Amino acid sequence: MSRAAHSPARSAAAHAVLIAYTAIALFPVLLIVINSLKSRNAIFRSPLALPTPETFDPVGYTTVMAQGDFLLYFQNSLIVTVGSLFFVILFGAMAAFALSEYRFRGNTLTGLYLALGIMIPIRLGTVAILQMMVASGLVNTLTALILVYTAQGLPLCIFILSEFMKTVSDDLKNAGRIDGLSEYRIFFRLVLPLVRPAMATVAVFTMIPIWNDLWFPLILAPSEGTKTVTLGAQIFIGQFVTNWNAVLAALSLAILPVLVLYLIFSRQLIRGITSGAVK
Amino acid sequence: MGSLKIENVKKSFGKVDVLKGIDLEVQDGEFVVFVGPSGCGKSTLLRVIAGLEDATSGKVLIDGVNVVNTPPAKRGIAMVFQTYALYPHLTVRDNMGLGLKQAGTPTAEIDKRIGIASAMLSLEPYLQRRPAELSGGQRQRVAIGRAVVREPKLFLFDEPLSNLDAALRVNTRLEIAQLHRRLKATMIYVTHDQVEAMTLADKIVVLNAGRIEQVGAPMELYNSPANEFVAGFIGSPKMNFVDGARLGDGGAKTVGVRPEHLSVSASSGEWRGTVVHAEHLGADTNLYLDCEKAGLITVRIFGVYNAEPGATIYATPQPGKIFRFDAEGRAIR
Amino acid sequence: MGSLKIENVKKSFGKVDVLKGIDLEVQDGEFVVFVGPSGCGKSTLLRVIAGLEDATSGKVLIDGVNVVNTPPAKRGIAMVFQTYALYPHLTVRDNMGLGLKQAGTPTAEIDKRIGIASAMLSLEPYLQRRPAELSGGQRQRVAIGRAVVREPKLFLFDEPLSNLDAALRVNTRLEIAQLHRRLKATMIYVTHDQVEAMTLADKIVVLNAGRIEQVGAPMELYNSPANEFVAGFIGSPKMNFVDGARLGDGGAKTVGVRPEHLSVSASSGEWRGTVVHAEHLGADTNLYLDCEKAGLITVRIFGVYNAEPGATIYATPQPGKIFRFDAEGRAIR
Amino acid sequence: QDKTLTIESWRNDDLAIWQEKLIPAFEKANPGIKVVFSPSAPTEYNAALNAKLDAGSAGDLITCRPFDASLDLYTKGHLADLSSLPGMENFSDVAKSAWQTDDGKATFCVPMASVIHGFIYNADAFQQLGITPPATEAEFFAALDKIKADGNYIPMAMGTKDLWEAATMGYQNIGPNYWKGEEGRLALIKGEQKLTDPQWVEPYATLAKWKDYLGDGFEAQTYPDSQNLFTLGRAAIYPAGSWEISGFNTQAQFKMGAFPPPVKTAGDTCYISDHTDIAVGLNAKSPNADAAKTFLSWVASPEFATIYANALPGFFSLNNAAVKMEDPLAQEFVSWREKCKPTIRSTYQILSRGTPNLENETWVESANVINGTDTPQVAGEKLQKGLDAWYKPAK
Amino acid sequence: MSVDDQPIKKPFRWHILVFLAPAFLVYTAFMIVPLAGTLQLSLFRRIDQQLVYVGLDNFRMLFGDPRWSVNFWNALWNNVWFFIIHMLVQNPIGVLLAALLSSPTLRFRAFYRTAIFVPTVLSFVIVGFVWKLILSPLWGVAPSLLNSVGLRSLFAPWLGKEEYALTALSLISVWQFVGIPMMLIYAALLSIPDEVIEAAEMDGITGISQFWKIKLPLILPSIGIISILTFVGNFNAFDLIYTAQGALAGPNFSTDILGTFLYRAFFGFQLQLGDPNMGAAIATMMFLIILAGVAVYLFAIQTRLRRYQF
Ligand SMILES: Nc1ncnc2c1ncn2[C@@H]1O[C@H](COP(=O)(O)OP(=O)(O)OP(=O)(O)O)[C@@H](O)[C@H]1O
Ligand SMILES: Nc1ncnc2c1ncn2[C@@H]1O[C@H](COP(=O)(O)OP(=O)(O)OP(=O)(O)O)[C@@H](O)[C@H]1O
Ligand SMILES: [Mg+2]
Ligand SMILES: [Mg+2]
Repeated sequence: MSRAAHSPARSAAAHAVLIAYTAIALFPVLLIVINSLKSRNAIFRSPLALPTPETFDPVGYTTVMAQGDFLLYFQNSLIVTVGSLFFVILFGAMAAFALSEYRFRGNTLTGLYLALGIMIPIRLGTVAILQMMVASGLVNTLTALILVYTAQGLPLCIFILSEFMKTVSDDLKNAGRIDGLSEYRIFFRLVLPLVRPAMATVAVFTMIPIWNDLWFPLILAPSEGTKTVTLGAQIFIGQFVTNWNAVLAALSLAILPVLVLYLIFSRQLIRGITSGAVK
Repeated sequence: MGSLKIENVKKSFGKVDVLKGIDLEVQDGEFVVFVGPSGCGKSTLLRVIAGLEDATSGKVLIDGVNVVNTPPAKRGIAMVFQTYALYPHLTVRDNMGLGLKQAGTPTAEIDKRIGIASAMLSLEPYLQRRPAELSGGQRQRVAIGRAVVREPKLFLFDEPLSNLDAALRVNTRLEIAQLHRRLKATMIYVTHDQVEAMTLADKIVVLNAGRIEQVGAPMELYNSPANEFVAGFIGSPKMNFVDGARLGDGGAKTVGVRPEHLSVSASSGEWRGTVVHAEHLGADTNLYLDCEKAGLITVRIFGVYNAEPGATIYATPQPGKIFRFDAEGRAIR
Repeated sequence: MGSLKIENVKKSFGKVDVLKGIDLEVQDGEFVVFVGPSGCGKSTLLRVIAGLEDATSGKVLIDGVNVVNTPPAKRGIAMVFQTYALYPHLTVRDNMGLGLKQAGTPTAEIDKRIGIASAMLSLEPYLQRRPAELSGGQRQRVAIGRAVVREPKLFLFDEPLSNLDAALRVNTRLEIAQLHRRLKATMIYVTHDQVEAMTLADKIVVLNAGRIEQVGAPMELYNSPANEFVAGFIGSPKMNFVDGARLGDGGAKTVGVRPEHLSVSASSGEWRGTVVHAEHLGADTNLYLDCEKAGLITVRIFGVYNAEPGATIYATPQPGKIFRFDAEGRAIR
Repeated sequence: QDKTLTIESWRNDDLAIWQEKLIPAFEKANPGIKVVFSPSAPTEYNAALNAKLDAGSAGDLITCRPFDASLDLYTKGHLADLSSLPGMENFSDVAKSAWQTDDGKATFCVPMASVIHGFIYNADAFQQLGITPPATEAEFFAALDKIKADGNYIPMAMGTKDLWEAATMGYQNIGPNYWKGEEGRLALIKGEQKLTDPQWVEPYATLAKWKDYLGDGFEAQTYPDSQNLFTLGRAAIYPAGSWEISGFNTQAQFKMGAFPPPVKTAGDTCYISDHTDIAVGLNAKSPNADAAKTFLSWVASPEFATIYANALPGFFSLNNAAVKMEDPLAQEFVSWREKCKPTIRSTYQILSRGTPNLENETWVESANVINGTDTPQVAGEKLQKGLDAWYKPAK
Repeated sequence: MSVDDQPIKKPFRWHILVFLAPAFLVYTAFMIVPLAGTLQLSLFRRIDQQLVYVGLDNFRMLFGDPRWSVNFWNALWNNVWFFIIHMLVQNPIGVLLAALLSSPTLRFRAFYRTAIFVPTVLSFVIVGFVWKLILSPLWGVAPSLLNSVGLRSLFAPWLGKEEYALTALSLISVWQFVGIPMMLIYAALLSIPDEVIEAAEMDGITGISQFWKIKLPLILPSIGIISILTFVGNFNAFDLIYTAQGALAGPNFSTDILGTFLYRAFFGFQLQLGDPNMGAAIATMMFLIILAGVAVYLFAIQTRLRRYQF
C-alpha cells in the first residue's frame, strides 16, 4: 500500500507507543547484560551503572567457560530444541490439517483429546516417563528429551495451527484436488507454505519452553555428555550461595541461540502470503 | 472416455435451494456451454460435477460410473475456477506444472506443455512471477493455463475469459476450440458472452434459478427458443416483448421480436415510434424507440445510423421472425 | 469538484515498468473509459489515482490539488476493485453501508441508499448474506453497490460488469449511466467490453503497455483511429490488416478494413476467397475467408448467412471505409 | 574394570571440593573405584531424587536430608540399612538421630555435618561504634539501638521475603534459649508443652521487636539480599547459620566475629541450635553396593571428617574424633558447643510429618510476626492448631 | 433395484489416519499415558506402604478438610486474579502492539518485534532475578527510577506485601509473556488480504475504526485462541511464582496459585513430604477446571466463531 495511506501523525504516535513499550521490555534485559559484566560488589552497589574500568569484571563469563563443557551444553540444547521442533511442527501440522480439513466422526473430540496435554503439568508424569526411558534404555540420551518435548509441544501446535489452517481458502485446496494432488501433497505443497507465519509463531512458542526447561534434562539426561545449557547453568545456583555472576553470564549467553532461532523464524512472518490467490 | 450424465441433481445450502433437479447428458467429446443469469447455479453445478460440492441428492455419472464417492482428484477433470484459485506461493510456471508433476509427467514433457500453454495465453514473460504480481487478466490466463496443460478428458471452464480484452478473448476462444478438437475432450463451459456461447458450443444449456430451461444447438436456441426466458436470454440486445393483446394477436399472451429483426424507415412502417436514445457502437447502432403500439422497444441496425432523440421512426418486424408465447411463457409453434 | 489531472505518472514494480509516463486530463463530470490489452496498466493507473499505490514519479491532481500525500480516505473517491475486495465478515448490507456509517450518514439515509443500490443491482434477496454465500456475479454487484452508495465526486470502476450476464450487464450499464447524470460525478471506468466502452464513454482512453495510445470520443476512435493499434483494438471482430504492397497501395505500409465494412457476394467482388470457418451468432455471422489477395480476413455479415467452409466467396471493401497506416503504424489521413 | 559410583546431592556449592579434594583422596586410597559427584539445584533435589529412585535411574550414593525426607526413602526401600556399616561406630547416637528409624534400630545414612546458628557481626563496625558482642538480650537490643542511632549501618541484615530466613535464622536461632533446647523440644513432641506456651511464644515476641532494626523494605528482601547487604558492609549484624562462613570469608572485606544467641539474663544457661544437616546413604538398588559401602566407610572415617570440615568451614563434622579446624570464625562457632547446650531445630523431628506441615507453617508465621501481620500469640495459636489437627502425641 | 442404487460405502479415508497417527502416538505414549497413570493415583492412598483404593476420599479430604480446602480455595482465587490481570493487561497490550506492528508502512518493525519478544525468551531464573533486583528496596533500581520522575513516595516493597505481591507478579508475568499474544495476533493480522484493507481505506475507514470494524472481526478466532491459551497457561502457571516467591508462595500464601499448591502437595517441600495421591487429586481438580474452560471454548465459542478464508 502507498505511503500516503498513513499520515505522519499516526505513525509518530505508533512509534511513540512502540518505543515506550520497547523500553519497558528491554530495560530489565539490559540490566542483566550490564550486570553480567560487573563484579558482584558492583552489581549490588549500583545495579544501574554501566560497567566502568573499575567495576568491569568478566568473571561470570570466565567462570562459565572454565566450568564444565559449555560448548557441549549449547550443542545439546540446540540438538534437542531443533530436533523436537522439527517433530512438533511436522506431526503437529499434520494432525492440525486432519482436524481442520476433514469432517469425520469424533473430530472435535479428537481435537479435545489432543489438547488435554496442555491442561496438566507434564511434570506430574515424570515417574512414568522416566520408567519408560529406563525400560527402553534411553536415559541420558538426547532422544529421550526429544521424545518428551515432542509430545509436550504437540497440543499447542495442533491447537494454533488448526485454527490458522481453517483460513486457507477451500478453493485453493480444491484447485489442488482438481489438479490431481493427493491429500499429502495438498498438505505439504499448498497448506504448509500458506500457513508459514503461523508455523513460525508455533515454532517460537514451542522452542522457548524447551530451551529453558530444567526439569526433564535434570531427570532424563543429567549426565555430563547430555547436559543442556539451562541445566549446566544450575551448577552455579547453590544451596546458600549463588554465583550470580556466573548464572547471569550463562543465562545471558543462553539467550543468544534462542534469539537467533527467533530471528530465523520471524523471517517467515510475511505479509500477503495468500494475495493473488482468489478473486 | 469423458461422457457425463447428471440425474436429478439437487443442491441446497441450508434453506437456499440452488439446484432444483438437474438432468443432463453430455456426450463424449461434446462442447457444452452453460448460460444463465447471475446466481442461477452454474458454478454450483460445475462444482458438483467436479466433486467439490456434494449434491444434496441425485447422481453424477462420468463414463457411466457413479462418481459420488470418487474424490475430485480421481475424476480426471481439469477446472478453471471463477475465482481463479491460483497457488499464491508458486510462480506461474509452477502453478501450471504442479498437477503434471504430481502425475509423474517427465520434466521435459511438463516444460513442453507449459511452453505451449503459455504461448497460447501470451504468458511467457510472466512465467517466473507469482500471482500477486499479475494483472487480473493475467491471473485468469494462468488459471486457464493450469487447466489446459493437464489435457484431461473433461474440462470445466467457469467464465474463463471474462477478464480478457477483446482480441485476447477471440484468440483464446479459438485456442480452446482447437484444443477441444485436438484432445477430443469433453468441455463444459460457463459464460455470459453470447459470442462465446454461440461460437463454441455444440450444445447450449440454459439455466434459470436452478432449473434447466432448454438444451440445444446454438442456432436452435436462437431460432426456436422453448420459452420466453430462453428467447430473452439468447441474443443481445434482448428480444423485444410486446403484449399480444395490444398487437391484436389473440392467440398469444406475448409476442417477441428480436432487435435485429426490425427494419426501420423514416417514413413508413408498422410501428410508429419516437427515438428515446441511440447507442452508436461503430459496427452497429441500437435505437431505443417508444412506440404507440408496442411500447419501449430496441432496434438494432447494422452500421452507423444517425437518429436524433425525439425523431419519429417506423419499425417493421421482418416477416417470419416473430415469436409467440402463451400465458405460461411457452413458445407457440 | 471531481476534475482530475495526471502528469507524467510513471510506476515501476522493481524492474518492471508498468506505467511509462501517463498524461491525462479528465474534466469534472466526465465519463472516461480506459481500454487496453490485459496487463497494460489500467488497474495500476486506477490504483495510483486512488492513492493505493505510490507513483514512482509524476503528479496526480484532483481539483487542481496535488494529492500525492493525501491518503486514499481523504481523496473522496469510491472504487470498485477488479478483485471485489469485499469485507468477508460483513453481510451484503453492511458491506455497502460501512463507509456511509463511518462518514456519519444518518441511518435512514443509509437504508435509503442501500435500498436504491440493491434494487438497481437486483441484490435485495441477498442483503443478509455474506460474500462467501454469493455467486461470482453477485459478489461483483456488491462491489459495485459498495461504491455506488457513497455517491462521491469521483468513481473508479475496474471492470465492474465482467462477471454479469448480458441482461444484467445492460441494465447495470444503464444504471451507471443514469447515476453519472444524476450525481454529475466524474467516472473512470475500465472495461474490455466494446459495447460498454462505446455506449458509456464521453472519452475513451486507449492504453497500451503503459502508454496512452489515443484519447477521444468513442466514434472518433472508431472512425479515425490514430494508429494501427487503436484501429485494431476498437471494434470487434478486429479490423483486417492487409499488407499495402500486396494490394498495390504504394503509399501505405498496411491497409485496414473492418469486418463490417466488407460486402460479400457469391459471384463477384474485389477479393476472391475461400470460406475457412463461419461463426453464426444469430444476429450476425462472422466469415473467415482466405483470400488470394488479402490473406486471412474476417467478414461480418448482418443476420444469418449460410456459407459452407470451402465455398468461394468474394469480399469487397466498402468505399471510403478503408484505413491506411504508414511504416510506424500511424494512420495516414 | 573400574566401578563408578555416582553421588546424588543438592550441594552444587560443594562441587569443587568434591572434585578437587575429596574424590582424589578417596580414589587414591581405593583404586578401582571411580566417584562422580552429581549435584542438582537444591530446590529441585527432593523431587528429582524421588522420581529417579522410583524409576530406578538414581545414583549409587544418595545425599540424605535430615529426618523424614530420608526416613521416607528408607521405608519405601530406596535406602539401604547401614546400621552395621564399618565406621558407623564413629558417630554418637545424637549424631545419627536424624537418619534413624523412630525406634533407633536402623541407621540408613552416614552423618556428614551439622550447622550451628548464631550471629555474625561486622567487627570493624562494632569497633567503630564501640560495641562489644552482646551476651544478653538487653545488651543485644542496646547494641542494635546504638547502631541504628549512628545511622551508618543497617543494624541487622535479615529479610522476610524468603520466609525461611525468618524461621531458621530468627526463630530457631534464638528459640532454644527460651524453650531450653532439648528439654522443650522433647516435651513438645511428647505433648507436654504446647506452642502456645510462653516459652514458645516469647521468641516470637522478641522477633517482632527485630522489625525496627531491619533494612528498609525488608518484606521484599531475599536471602541473597541479606547476604549481600552484610558482606558489602552495609549491615552490622547478621543472624546466621555457620554455613555462611566460607562464603562470607571470600566476600566480606572487613573483619568478622560471631556471638551465640544472647540469653535473657546474664548467667542463664545458653542453648544453641547445632543442627544435624547432611548425611550420605546407599541406594538400595545400587549395582555397586560393595564399592559404595567402601566409600561410605571412608566417609565415616576421621580422614574424611578433617578434609570436609576444613574445606567447608561452617559444616561441622559429626564424627566423634576431634577435628582440628583452621578457620577462626568456625572455631568460634564450634567453641559454643563447650559452653552451651546444643539442640536441633524444634520442628524437624516427627512434628513435620503431617498436614499442615509444622515447618512450613513456622516459616510463614515467623515472617508474619516480623512483618507485623500476626501477633506472637496468634502465631503460636495458629501453629498449635495446625499441629493439633493431626499430631496425637502418645500419652 | 439396480446395482447402482446400492448405497455405496464411502471409501475409508486413510489419509486422515496417516495425518493423525504420528502426533497421536507420540502424544499418547509420552503424555497421556504417564499423566493418566498419575491422575488415577488420586483414587488411591498409601497406607502402610500399600496403595489402597479409596474412591473419592482424597477429594473429600481436599474439599472437606480445612487443612486442604482453605489452601485450595486461596490458590484458586489467586489464580483467578492472576488470570484476570493477564486478560485485562497482557492480551490488550499484545493486541495493541501487534496492531501497531502490522501497519505495512511501519519502519523498524523487525527491531520492535524482536525487542518486545526478548523477555519471552528469557528463562524464569533470569526473570525472577532481575525483577527481584529491580523491585528490591535495597539496591534502588525502582526507587531511583521512581525518584527521577518524582514518584518515590509510591514505592513499596511490593513483592513482600501481601496486598501487592500477587498483582506485582502477575504484571511481571505479563511483561514476560506479552510477546505471545503479540506474535500470534501479528501472524493473524498478516493473513488479512491487503485488498480488504485497501477497500477499507477507500471507504474512509482508517486507523482505529479500521481495526475495530475490519481487522478485529477477521482475527476473532485468534483472539479466542490467545484467551484460551492464557487461561490454560495461567491455571497451569508455576515457574515464575516458584522462582520469585519460592514454593511457599509468600508472603503468607498470598501468591499461592494452583501450580505452587500442587507442587508442594505432589513433590513435597522442605520437610513436607510429597503426597502423590493428594497431589494427583489437586491435579485432577486443576485438570477439570481447565478442561471445563477449554470445553466451553471448543464447543460453545469456537464453533460459533466465524472464520474467513483468504
Ligand atoms: N507487484 C507487481 N510486480 C511486478 N509486476 C506487476 C505487479 N503488479 C502488477 N504488475 C504488472 O503490471 C502490469 C499492469 O498490471 P495491471 O493490473 O495494471 O494491468 P491491467 O491493465 O489492469 O490488466 P487486466 O486487464 O488484465 O486487469 C501487468 O503486466 C502486471 O503483470
Ligand atoms: N454457501 C452458500 N450459501 C447460500 N447460498 C449460496 C451459497 N453459495 C452460493 N449460493 C447461492 O447459490 C446461487 C447459485 O450460485 P452460483 O455460484 O452457482 O451462481 P452462478 O450461476 O455461478 O452465478 P454467477 O454467474 O454470478 O457466477 C446463488 O444465488 C448464490 O447466492
Ligand atoms: Mg458462477
Ligand atoms: Mg486490471
